[in-house]
Amino acid sequence: MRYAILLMGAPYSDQASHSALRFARALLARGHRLETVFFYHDGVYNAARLAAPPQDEPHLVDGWAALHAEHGVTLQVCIAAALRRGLLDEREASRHGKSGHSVEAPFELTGLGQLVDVGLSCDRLVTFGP
Amino acid sequence: MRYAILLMGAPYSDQASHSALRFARALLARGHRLETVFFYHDGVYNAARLAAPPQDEPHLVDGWAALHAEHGVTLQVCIAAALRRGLLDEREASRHGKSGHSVEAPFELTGLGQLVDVGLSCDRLVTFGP
Amino acid sequence: MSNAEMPDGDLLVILRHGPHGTSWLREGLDAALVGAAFGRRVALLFMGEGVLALLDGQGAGALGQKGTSPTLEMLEMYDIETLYVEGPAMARYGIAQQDLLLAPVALEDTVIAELVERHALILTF
Amino acid sequence: MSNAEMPDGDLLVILRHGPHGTSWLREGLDAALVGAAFGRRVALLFMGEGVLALLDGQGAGALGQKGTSPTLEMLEMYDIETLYVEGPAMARYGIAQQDLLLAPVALEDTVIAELVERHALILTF
Amino acid sequence: MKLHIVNRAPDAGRAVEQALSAMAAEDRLLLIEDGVQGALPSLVDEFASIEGRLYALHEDLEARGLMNRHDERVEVVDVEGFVTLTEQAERTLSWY
Amino acid sequence: MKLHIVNRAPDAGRAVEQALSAMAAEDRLLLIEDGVQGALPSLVDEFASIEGRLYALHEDLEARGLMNRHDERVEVVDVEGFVTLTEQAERTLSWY
Repeated sequence: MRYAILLMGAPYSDQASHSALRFARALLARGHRLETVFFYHDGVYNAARLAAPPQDEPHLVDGWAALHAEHGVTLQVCIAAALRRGLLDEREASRHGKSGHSVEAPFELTGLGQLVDVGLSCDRLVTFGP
Repeated sequence: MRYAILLMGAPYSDQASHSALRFARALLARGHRLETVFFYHDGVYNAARLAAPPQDEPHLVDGWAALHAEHGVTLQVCIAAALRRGLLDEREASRHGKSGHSVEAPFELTGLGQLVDVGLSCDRLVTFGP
Repeated sequence: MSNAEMPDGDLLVILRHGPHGTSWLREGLDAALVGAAFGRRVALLFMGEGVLALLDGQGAGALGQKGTSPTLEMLEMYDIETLYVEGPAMARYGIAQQDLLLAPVALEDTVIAELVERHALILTF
Repeated sequence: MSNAEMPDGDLLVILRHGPHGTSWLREGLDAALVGAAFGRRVALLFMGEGVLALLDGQGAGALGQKGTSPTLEMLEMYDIETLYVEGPAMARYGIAQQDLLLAPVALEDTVIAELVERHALILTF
Repeated sequence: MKLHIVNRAPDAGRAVEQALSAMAAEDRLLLIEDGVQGALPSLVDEFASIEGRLYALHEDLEARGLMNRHDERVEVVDVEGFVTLTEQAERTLSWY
Repeated sequence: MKLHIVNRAPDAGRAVEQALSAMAAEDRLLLIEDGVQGALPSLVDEFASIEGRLYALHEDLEARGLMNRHDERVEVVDVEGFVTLTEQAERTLSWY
């Protein structure tokens, strides 16, 4: 089956990101395809490239990137939710006249329309709220 | 009187940051002194230097910086809560081998001990939770 | 309301938060507007605390934060005209139909399950 | 428990969340440990859902997230020995004293206000 | 006297119950943000035990269209009044 | 058949009530994260109307020390079982 995940919780603040990542691993192990993880609301904070959690805690940002590298899962971040919260890739940073960036590949900033599309085109959308 | 504020809500996700900033302005207008705003839990996201909210919405990061510039309020961000969440100043970024930074002056990364100190030394500590 | 009166649709957005206190209501409405702009048939259900989103007389926040009332007024322009509100929640908050913006259809709990059944995608905010 | 038995202290940390689901419990405990490390007299009150923090037999999260049990075991080392738990919350969750780590004193609602009164700084998590 | 501040909606958790259980006889309670929903006549009975010591923030009532819908037993204060309440209280506690 | 997922503690809001009110006769409910607190015998009566269709996630019970304290009317599934539940349901709804 083709799955998508909607994640709306901040990493390290509540368990949603852990649950979503574990669920993603389990559905892939079961032979399903995970098309997209869509990050919305505080879920966009999962794309913070500078995250530096203690070494004895899971590194969630890297966890998502590994999912992309190993299984081609697209990591789509709602651009409107991200800009407000200070999560900009190089293109948006330059467009807003700021130096530096806080989001990088494989995370991609994208419109909310992608969420509706992916939700309607995949067989299953599973939401992890905060 | 000498006040301190503890802020634990993310900007743009809930009203806590708006409430805290408005309360800060009101107590200063009344002639009190605001020593410190301490950012903990998701409140640390208020220090995200790249925040780019829509132009018709209040810019909270700039709002805090203005409070510092006009009234000398120190803006202290819990370092442990911030590192996990990808909020690093230049020093921490270099210490963690990362290029770029997401926090800058007047926000300062500091230990949680400061919260207890300021809470016990000021006349009033007012907490704004998410 | 009987089954026959409830149209099938693509997207049902369930709004469970009031205005101003959190960004849930705004972000849920944004999802609905985007869905409609992309040509999907969208319905809204205001549930629990979400019924307060419909109260007339709302304003901007004290620091000038935009509220969600202006967005509600845009729903019709986006062809989002299928609006439901949870009846028991109206009673809980002491709100009557004449207190509400727009003209949502009040539903009992038992009908909400049917409404959910009739949409391909449900997003809860 | 009478007034005379409750010592005055510098910092009362009120913990109202269970383990694992959110970071509130860990962040509240961190504040308590830091206060104690700086020489403050610290007391903890486990309130509401927070009583679940004290349950024995907890483990790590499924992705290897650290729980808070190891932190609780460090409290004594930091000289945090004044532990209270909300009695009515224990009843609500069906928890008895023998289910609990450490040995917190169970308080009734009416005594919580007195406890609050006797501390210079109160932080709620 | 202490000031308790509740910013959560009555239906969003146990903040109100916990605040009430920690209040001493002379303490005051201020509703802000979504907490002002508690000032609605249909919900205000929850605060019967602290009548005369219940406040709600004007700006937050107004933004939500609740300014003329709140129960008359709730004293409405603006943000300056909020500051005054914190001056008068030795300490504040926030329940969220 | 739909799968409803609740991750909030019973005392953290109205997620449980809202999920129950949106459930059709054959729908299932899975408790995850702090939602598994609802599997405690003292709280499980809230779910009486869906007996036989109530699940809780093993990993989340275990991390909280609830694995041998949950009510026997709750069916415990691990994360693979969670995936299976989503396969069997046409759609999932999350209440948080």
